[in-house]
Amino acid sequence: MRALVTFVYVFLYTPIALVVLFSFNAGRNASEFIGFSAQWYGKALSNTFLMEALRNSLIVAFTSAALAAIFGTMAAIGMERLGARTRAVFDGLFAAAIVVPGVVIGIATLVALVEVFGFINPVLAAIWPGDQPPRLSLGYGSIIAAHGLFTMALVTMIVKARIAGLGRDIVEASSDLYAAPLTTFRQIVLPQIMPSILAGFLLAFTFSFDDFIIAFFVAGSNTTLPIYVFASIRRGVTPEINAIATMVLAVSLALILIARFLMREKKKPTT
Amino acid sequence: MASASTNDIEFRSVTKNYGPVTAVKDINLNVPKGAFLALLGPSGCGKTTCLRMIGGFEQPSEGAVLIDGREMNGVPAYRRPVNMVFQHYALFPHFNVEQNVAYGLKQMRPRIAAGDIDRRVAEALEMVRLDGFAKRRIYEMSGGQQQRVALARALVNRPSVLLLDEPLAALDKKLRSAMQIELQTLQRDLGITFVLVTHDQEEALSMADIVCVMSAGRIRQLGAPQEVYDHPADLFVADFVGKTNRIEAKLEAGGATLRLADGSAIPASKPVATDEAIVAIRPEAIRLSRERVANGASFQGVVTHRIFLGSSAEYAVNVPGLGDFLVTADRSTMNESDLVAPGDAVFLGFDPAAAHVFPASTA
Amino acid sequence: MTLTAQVKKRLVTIALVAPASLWLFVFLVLPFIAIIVFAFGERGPVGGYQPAFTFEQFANLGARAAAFVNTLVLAPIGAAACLLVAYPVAYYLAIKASPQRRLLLVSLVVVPFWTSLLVRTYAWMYILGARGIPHLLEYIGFDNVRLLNTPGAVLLGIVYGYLPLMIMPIYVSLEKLDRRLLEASADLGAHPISTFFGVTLPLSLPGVMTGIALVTILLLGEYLIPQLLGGGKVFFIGNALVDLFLQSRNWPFGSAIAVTLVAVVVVVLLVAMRIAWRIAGTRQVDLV
Amino acid sequence: MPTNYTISTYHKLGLIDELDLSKVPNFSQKTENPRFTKEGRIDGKTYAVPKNWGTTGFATNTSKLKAKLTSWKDFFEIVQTEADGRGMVHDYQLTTIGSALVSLGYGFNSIKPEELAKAEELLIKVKPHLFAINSDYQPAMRATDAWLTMCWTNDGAQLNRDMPEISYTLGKDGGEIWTDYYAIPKDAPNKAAGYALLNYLMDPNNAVKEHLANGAPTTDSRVIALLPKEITSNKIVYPDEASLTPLEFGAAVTLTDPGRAELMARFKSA
Repeated sequence: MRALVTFVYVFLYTPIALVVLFSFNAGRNASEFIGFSAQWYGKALSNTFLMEALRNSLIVAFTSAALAAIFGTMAAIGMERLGARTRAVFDGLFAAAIVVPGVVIGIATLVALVEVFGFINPVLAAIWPGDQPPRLSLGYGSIIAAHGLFTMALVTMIVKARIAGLGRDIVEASSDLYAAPLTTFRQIVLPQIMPSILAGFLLAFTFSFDDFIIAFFVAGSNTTLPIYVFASIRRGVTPEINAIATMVLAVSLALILIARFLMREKKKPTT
Repeated sequence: MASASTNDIEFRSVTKNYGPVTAVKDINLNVPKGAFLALLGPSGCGKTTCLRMIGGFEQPSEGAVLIDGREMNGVPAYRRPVNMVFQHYALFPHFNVEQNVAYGLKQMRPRIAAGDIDRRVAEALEMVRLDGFAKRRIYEMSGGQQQRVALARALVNRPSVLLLDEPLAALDKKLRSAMQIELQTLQRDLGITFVLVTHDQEEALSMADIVCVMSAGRIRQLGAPQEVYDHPADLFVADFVGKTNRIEAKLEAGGATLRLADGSAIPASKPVATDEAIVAIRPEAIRLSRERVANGASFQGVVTHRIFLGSSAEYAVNVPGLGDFLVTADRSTMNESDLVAPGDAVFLGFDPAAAHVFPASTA
Repeated sequence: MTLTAQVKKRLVTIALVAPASLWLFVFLVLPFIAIIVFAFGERGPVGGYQPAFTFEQFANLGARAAAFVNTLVLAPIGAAACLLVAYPVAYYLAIKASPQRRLLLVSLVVVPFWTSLLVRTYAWMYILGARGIPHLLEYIGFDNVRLLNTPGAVLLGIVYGYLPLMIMPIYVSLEKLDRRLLEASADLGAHPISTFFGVTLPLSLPGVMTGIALVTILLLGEYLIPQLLGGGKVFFIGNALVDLFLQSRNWPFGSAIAVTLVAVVVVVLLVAMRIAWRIAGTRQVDLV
Repeated sequence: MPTNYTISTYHKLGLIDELDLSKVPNFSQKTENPRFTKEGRIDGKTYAVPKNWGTTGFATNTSKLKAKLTSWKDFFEIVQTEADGRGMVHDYQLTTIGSALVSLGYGFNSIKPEELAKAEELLIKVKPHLFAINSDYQPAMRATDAWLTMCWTNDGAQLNRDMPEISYTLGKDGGEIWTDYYAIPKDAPNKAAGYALLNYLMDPNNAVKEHLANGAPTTDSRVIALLPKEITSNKIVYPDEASLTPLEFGAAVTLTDPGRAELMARFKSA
C-alpha cells in the first residue's frame, strides 16, 4: 500500500514539477530542457498583455473575495438569527450556488446581465443629462458578481461551521459579564471566527484567481490571467507560459497553505 | 448597594413557554439575601430555565422576575447585577486567565481604573487559589482549574447574586466534594446570594440552605435540606431526594391502619384521606437483623444482593408478598452477628412513624 | 422583550442578510429565471435570443445526445476511477499514517485541488503530447503512439484533477471511524480482510458517497479537461454550452441544455443524498 | 477587424460607420488590388479598407506523411488513412464545412440542404480519425502531434519558416480566399483616434512592418514594393495566379446561415 500511496503523490506532483522545471528552461522549446535560465520570467514580466491580465485578475480576485468575506460573514451571523424556514431557504440557495456547475453560472450570469443591460442602457441614455451617457457592459463588475456568488456561499459555509462550533455559552458569558451585544461581537465572537473569515477570504481569492470558465463567459473585453493562459496554451507553447503558470501556482499555493494554517483544529477549552 | 427588598430574587407567577411547550409553569419563589438556594430536579424540569430567567438569557412569558426588588422583565443579561458560572465554564478561549477574569470589570461604566482592575483580578485569583496562573492559556488548565477561573470571573464583579449552572458536573468525584466545601465557604464568607442548579440531590442537600425541588415546570417542595429529606412533600420528592422503598397499602380503620399486600398491618404515621396509599420508607430507616424485632413493623425476607460501600453496605432483600427492599446498614452501628450475606434469611424492621404515607393517586 | 427591542433585533438581522440575499437574488435566482425563459425562446436572426414560447429547444435536445452521452458516461467512470485510486490513499492517511506525518500528507493531497485546474491540465497536455511520453516510448521502439486527444487522456485528466476531492471525504469518514471498532473486530476473530469489508468499508460509505457525488457533479459541468486533453473531439455538455453561447450564439438552445444539465445535477444530488442517508446520517465534507 | 463576408452583415445591423476617407489620406484606392477591396464598398460608399488577404489551404508535415496531397479530396481521404489520428480541421464552420463541400465537388459557399447533408456525412465519417477540431493548430503541428491541418496563409508561412518539412498547399479543387479589413464601429467612444490609427496603419512604411510580423500578404502594391525578395517570391504568401483561380471568397450568407452553424455544432458534438 505504501508503494501505491507513494505513486499517487508522485502522480499528483510530477506534472506540477514539470511545469515549474520547464519554466526555467533556457531553450525556447517547451519540450527539450537545455539549461537553467530565468529569462522567461523576465519575458513574462515585461509582457504588457500578461501584466494587464494579471492586474485584472488581482483586482477581480481581491474585490470578489473581500465582498464575499464581508457579506458572507454577515449572512452567516444573520442566518443564526433567522427562523428555521427562512434559514432553510438560504441554506438551499447557498448550496445551489456551490453545486450548480460553473459553466451554468457563467451562462446564466451572461444571459441575465445582457438582458438587464439591454434594458438599462437605453434608459440611462434617455435620462442622462450629458453627451456621453454611461453604458453598462460586461467587465470587472460582472466577473466580480459571478465569482462573488460562489465565494460568498463558500465563506458562509465555513464561517457558519465555525459559529456552530462556537457554542452559545461564551456569548452568554460575555453578556453576563456586562458586555453589550456589539461589544460581545467585537471582543468574543469576532476574534473566534476571524481565522475562518480569513481562511474563507483566501479560498475565495484563490478560487477567483484560478477560475477560467465563469470569467470566460462574463469577462467581456477584460482578460483575466486564466483566460490569457488558456489563449496562450492554444496559440503556442513557449516556456513563457510555464513561467506564468508557475507564478499562478505559487500564488494559490501560498494562499491555500495560509488558509489551512488558519483553519487548523485548535485545542478546545474543555476537560 | 442599597437594598430595596429583603429578597434578592423574587419570582412572581412566572410562566415560560417555548412555542407549545411549557417549560416553567406559574412559579412563585422568594430567595432571601445571602441565601444559598439549590434548584433541584431531573433534566427538563425547568430549573435551568428559571436560572436563565434570573440571568436574563430568557424572558418570562408571563409574570415577573425581580432582582433586589427591581422588576427585570426586558432587562438584558448585560444590565443585570448577577453573574453566572456556566455549566462548561464558557471561558473565552482566546484570552488568558487574567483577561478572562478582568473581562467583566472592563465592561463596567463608569470605567474602573486599570490599577483597580489589576488589583481586583489578583484578589479574585487569590481567592480561588489561582495566584500565579494569571498568564496561563485556558487550554493549558485542568478542569478543576478552569472551574475556579469561571468562579473568579464571576465573583470579581461582586454581583449581588451568583448563579451556578451545574458547576461541578464536569469534575471527578473527589474534586467535586472538595469544590462543594469550597463553594460553601466562599458563599458564607462573601455573603452573596447563590443560586445553584443541579440534578444531583446529594450536592443540593450538602451545599444549599434552601432546596427547591422541581418537576415538570413546577415547584414540588421548597425548604431546608433536612426538612425536604425527612418530610418529603410528595412521592416524587421522596423518590428524587434520596432513595426510597415503596410499599403499596390499603387504608383501614378510617385511615389509621395500613393493610399491606402480604396481609400485615401497620399504623399510619399520619392519616390519609384515600383508600389506596403508598408507604415510603428510607433504606437507612430499616433495621436489618437475624431475629424478629419486637416493636414496630417487621417482615421476614431473604437477602439477594449485597453491595459493599466501605463504611456502609446496601442489601437487597426480597420479602414474599411485598417485593424487593433496599436497606442501608451503617457498619459502625451493626452487630457482628448482623453481618448477613446473600441467601441468608433476615428480618426487616422499622418504626412506622418514620414511614411516609402518600395517596396512591400521586404515584 | 419590549416591542422596540424586538423590532430592532429584526432590523439588524435583515441588515445582516440583506447583501447576501440581494446577491443570491440578482446573480443566482434572476439569471436562472432568465435561462428558463430563454430556453422557451427562439434564436435571433444573427444569434442571441428572440422572445417566443416554444418547446422546440427541448425537443431538439437530441441534437446534443452525443455530448450528454459522453458526459453521462465519462463523469461516472471518472468518478469511479477516482474512487479506485483515492480509497487506498484515504485509508493509508486515516489508518496507517503516523499522526505526526498525517497533517503534512493530508495537506499535500488538498493543496493541488486549490491550484489552477487550467495549469494542471496544461501540464498533462505536454506530458501526453508527441514530445512527452510518446517521445520516450520511441526509445523503446514504439513509434508514433498517440495519447493526447483521446478519451483515455480525458479520463486521466479527470482522475488527476479531481482525485483530491475524492480522497478528502473518504479520509474524513475513515478518520472519524473509532479505531476500537477495528480492534473489537480483530478481537472477535475477524481476519483483517473481513474486518475491512465488514467494518471499515461500510462505515466509510458516507464519505465514498459524498466523494462520488461531488466529483460526478463537478464533472457534469466540466469544460477545460475535455477541451484541452480531448482536442474538441471528446465533447462534454460544458463544451456544447461554450460552443452554443460563444460561437454559434444559439442562446435559447444553449439555455435549454443548461436547464437540462442543472436538472441532471439535481437528480444526481438527490440520488446521492438518498443513498447517503440510507447508509448513515449525513456528514460534512472538509474541503479545505 | 472584419473579414470580407462580415462587412455587409455589420452594415445591415448598423454596427459600422461609413468611412470618411478624407481622414485617411494614407489610404490609396489606386494602388489597392481591386480583387480585394470591393467587399469594403457597399452602394458606392466605403465602410472598410483592406488590411491583408490570404488563403485557406492545408499544411502537411512531409517528414511524417509520404502521400502527396494536392486537393481537398486528398485531404479528407488521407486524414482517414495515412494520417489517421493526426489530422486537424478548424473549429470554424466557414472553412471546415466549406472545404468538405469543395472536396465533394460543391461550392465553398453552398447552403443547399442536400449538399450540406453530404458534407455533414463526410465530416462525421472523418471525425473519429481526427486529432482535433481546433483553429489553433500551430502548437499541435509544431509538436508533431498533428501531421496535417487546415491552415491559413500566415500560419502556413510561419510553420514553414520554422519547420521546413511543413508544406502549405492550396486545394486544386477549390478553397477559400479572404481579405481582412479595418472598420470603425458605430458606437466607438473615440472615433478620432480610430481614424488616426487607421491612417497610421495605411502608411506603407507601417503596413510593411505589420506584414513582416503577421505573414499574410498585402493588398497594396506600395507595400509589395517595400517587401524583401524572399517574401514576395514565397509561393505560400504570394501564390501563382493559377492556383488562386479555383478559390472563392466566403459569402456573408454562408457565415450567418443557421443551417451551417447547426451542422458544425452537430459535427463537433457527434
